[in-house]
Amino acid sequence: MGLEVRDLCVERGGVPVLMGVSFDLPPGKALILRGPNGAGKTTLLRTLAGLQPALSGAVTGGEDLIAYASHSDGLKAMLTVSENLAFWADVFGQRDVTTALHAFSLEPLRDRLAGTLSAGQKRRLGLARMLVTGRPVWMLDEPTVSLDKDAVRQFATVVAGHLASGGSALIATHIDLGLEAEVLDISPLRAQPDARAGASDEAFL
Amino acid sequence: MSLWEYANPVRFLALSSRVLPVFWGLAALCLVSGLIWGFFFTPNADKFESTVKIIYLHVPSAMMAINVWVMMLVASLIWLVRRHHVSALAAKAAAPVGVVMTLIALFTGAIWGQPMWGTWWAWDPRLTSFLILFLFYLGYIALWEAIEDPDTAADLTSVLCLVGSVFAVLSRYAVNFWNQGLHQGASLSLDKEENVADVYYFPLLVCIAGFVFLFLALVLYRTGTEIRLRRTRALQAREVRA
Amino acid sequence: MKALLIRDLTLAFRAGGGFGLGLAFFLIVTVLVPFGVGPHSALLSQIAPGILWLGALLACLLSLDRLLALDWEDGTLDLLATSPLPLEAALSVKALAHWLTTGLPLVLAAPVLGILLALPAPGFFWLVVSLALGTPALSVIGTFGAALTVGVKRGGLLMSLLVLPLYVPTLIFGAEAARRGATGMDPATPLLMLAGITAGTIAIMPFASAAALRVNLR
Amino acid sequence: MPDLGKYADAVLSAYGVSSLLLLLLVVFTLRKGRAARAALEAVEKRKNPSG
Repeated sequence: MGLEVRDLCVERGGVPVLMGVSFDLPPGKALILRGPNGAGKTTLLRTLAGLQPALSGAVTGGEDLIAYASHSDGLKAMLTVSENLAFWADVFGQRDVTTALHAFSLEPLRDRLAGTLSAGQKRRLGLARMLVTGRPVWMLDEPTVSLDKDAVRQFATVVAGHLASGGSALIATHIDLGLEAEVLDISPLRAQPDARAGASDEAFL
Repeated sequence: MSLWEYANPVRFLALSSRVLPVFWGLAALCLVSGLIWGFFFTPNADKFESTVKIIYLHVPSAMMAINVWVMMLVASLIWLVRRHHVSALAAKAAAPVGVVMTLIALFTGAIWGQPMWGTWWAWDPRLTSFLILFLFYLGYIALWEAIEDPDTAADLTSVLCLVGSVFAVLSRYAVNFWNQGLHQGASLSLDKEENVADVYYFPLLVCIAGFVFLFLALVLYRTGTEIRLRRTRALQAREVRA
Repeated sequence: MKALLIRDLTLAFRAGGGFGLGLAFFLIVTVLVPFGVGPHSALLSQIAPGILWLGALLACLLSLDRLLALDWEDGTLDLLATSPLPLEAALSVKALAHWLTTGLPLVLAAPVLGILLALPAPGFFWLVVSLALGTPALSVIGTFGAALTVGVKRGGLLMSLLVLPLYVPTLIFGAEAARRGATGMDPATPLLMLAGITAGTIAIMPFASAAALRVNLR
Repeated sequence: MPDLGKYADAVLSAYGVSSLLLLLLVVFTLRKGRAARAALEAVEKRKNPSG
């Protein structure tokens, strides 16, 4: 079981970006994606989350199990913190939001409108959303942006708890979360400019 | 060697550079001879007097206005199903030709309507349908222009073309229901009785052939242009990554 | 699905949600018409059904650019697309929310504005019926336009250009039904056509909208 | 020149407007085509300086 990625090739704007991406993400494990800006971390995560098709390769064990968190949190400024969470909980067929509120110490803010939160608080709320999805495979794109030290530690604790309960996480980040996790550096997987991988633009080369 | 081989952009360019001169030549030949024949050597009609000569522009352009859209619909479907770039780019290349054909049909219709019906414009079902078709063309072109990523643009415009076709047909029926018009019946039909007299019929056929060849030449050439622009873009994208 | 509907309705009613803007626009357009064409009730009562239909259509159009653009900007659409909710269902629900916050108030306000335009007495009933039957189609078609242009910056004008031609059949049958009702003719045929268009668009357009949105999310 | 009678204006303007529109279409098509060719050649030259 777990997520298996074999020889995946992803494209962006008709050009292959990464080739030959292979890794396993068994339950209880975390994998950290590293690579310079523009290397294709976001593209890889979006492909794995099913937002865009891969050029080739296979992803197994991820169907309806992936919860994805992009750069933006999908929060509505005119809904309160608990309303925002309750909405996403309901969409994913869950009920309980108190655990998620507690995990990111959002209880004192629960009745504040999300629009009045600071950037860090918003981010915490966005990450708390992962807890109400009830899905085992987390995919997080730069989750620690605008978090302070305490919040980063809090986040690491939440991820550790998620792993301990049999979940897994794929995290694109530059900072050290203090998690026991394998690291996948994607910079060597970067597609060559003249690579032929079936990307849309190649018909014109 | 199947027809789909020409869906490869490079092969398409090679083929089109060979047949383009032929199409340009046929277009010029048919248009010039048909229009001269029609303009100088056909008699005035009883009811229409000399305005009957407008038929050589009005009927072919009106036919093309619709046929170009149908061609775009087919090309869009091919792109959505088989994802051949040439198909999507051909649809993009055809749209402005369709706009000009629709404009000519509308203009010549208005100029013809003035002496015949005593008005430049009437909300006759056919005129109205063409006006709506014109709006569909404009929307389609505007969507192509607005979206940067070419594949996204191709997908979205194809979906728009499909949906637009359904609504264009619906509009046609709606407009018919809304106002029964002044327009005479079809000028060309398989039913001989309804047809225009032979003396107008043959030059008209030549003019229609001319419009068809002109359309083919324009679309082939414009598709080639789109392919070159796409290739330039693709090469530049690789340059940036190199 | 219920959660999405409730959320969209809540957002519409909260500050900045834009509820009532469409209604106000409808009111203003109707009030401006007599200034444009003159105050003679004979003329006004003749054009009232058409003006009211056109005003309702424009008011619907006006509120469409908020339908998906806000959810696009804050990333909600990305997250919704990866949720268990099918995109087709999500877009149908959003179209329903749009109708409830824009179309339905227009239907209810139309008779009041009918008085301003000297709508003949038998016309009120048919105006409301035709608007009630037709405005859902406006919302569903509009959702398609919004899905097509969601990735375009300042796509509001482009969306109008795309959506307005698609509104033609609905407008023709809707206004025709209202006009026939107002002049004492039998409005059954256009009403049936209108109902057919609405049913057809509700059944089919969500798939086209979802296809367009998926392309934009790539 | 054929006798166009009282509708000469209508017929001539129909022909005039139509030819003008077609001519403009062809001219713009050719101009855009030339520009695209030139742009592509520039990029290809950069890619393979030898030819």
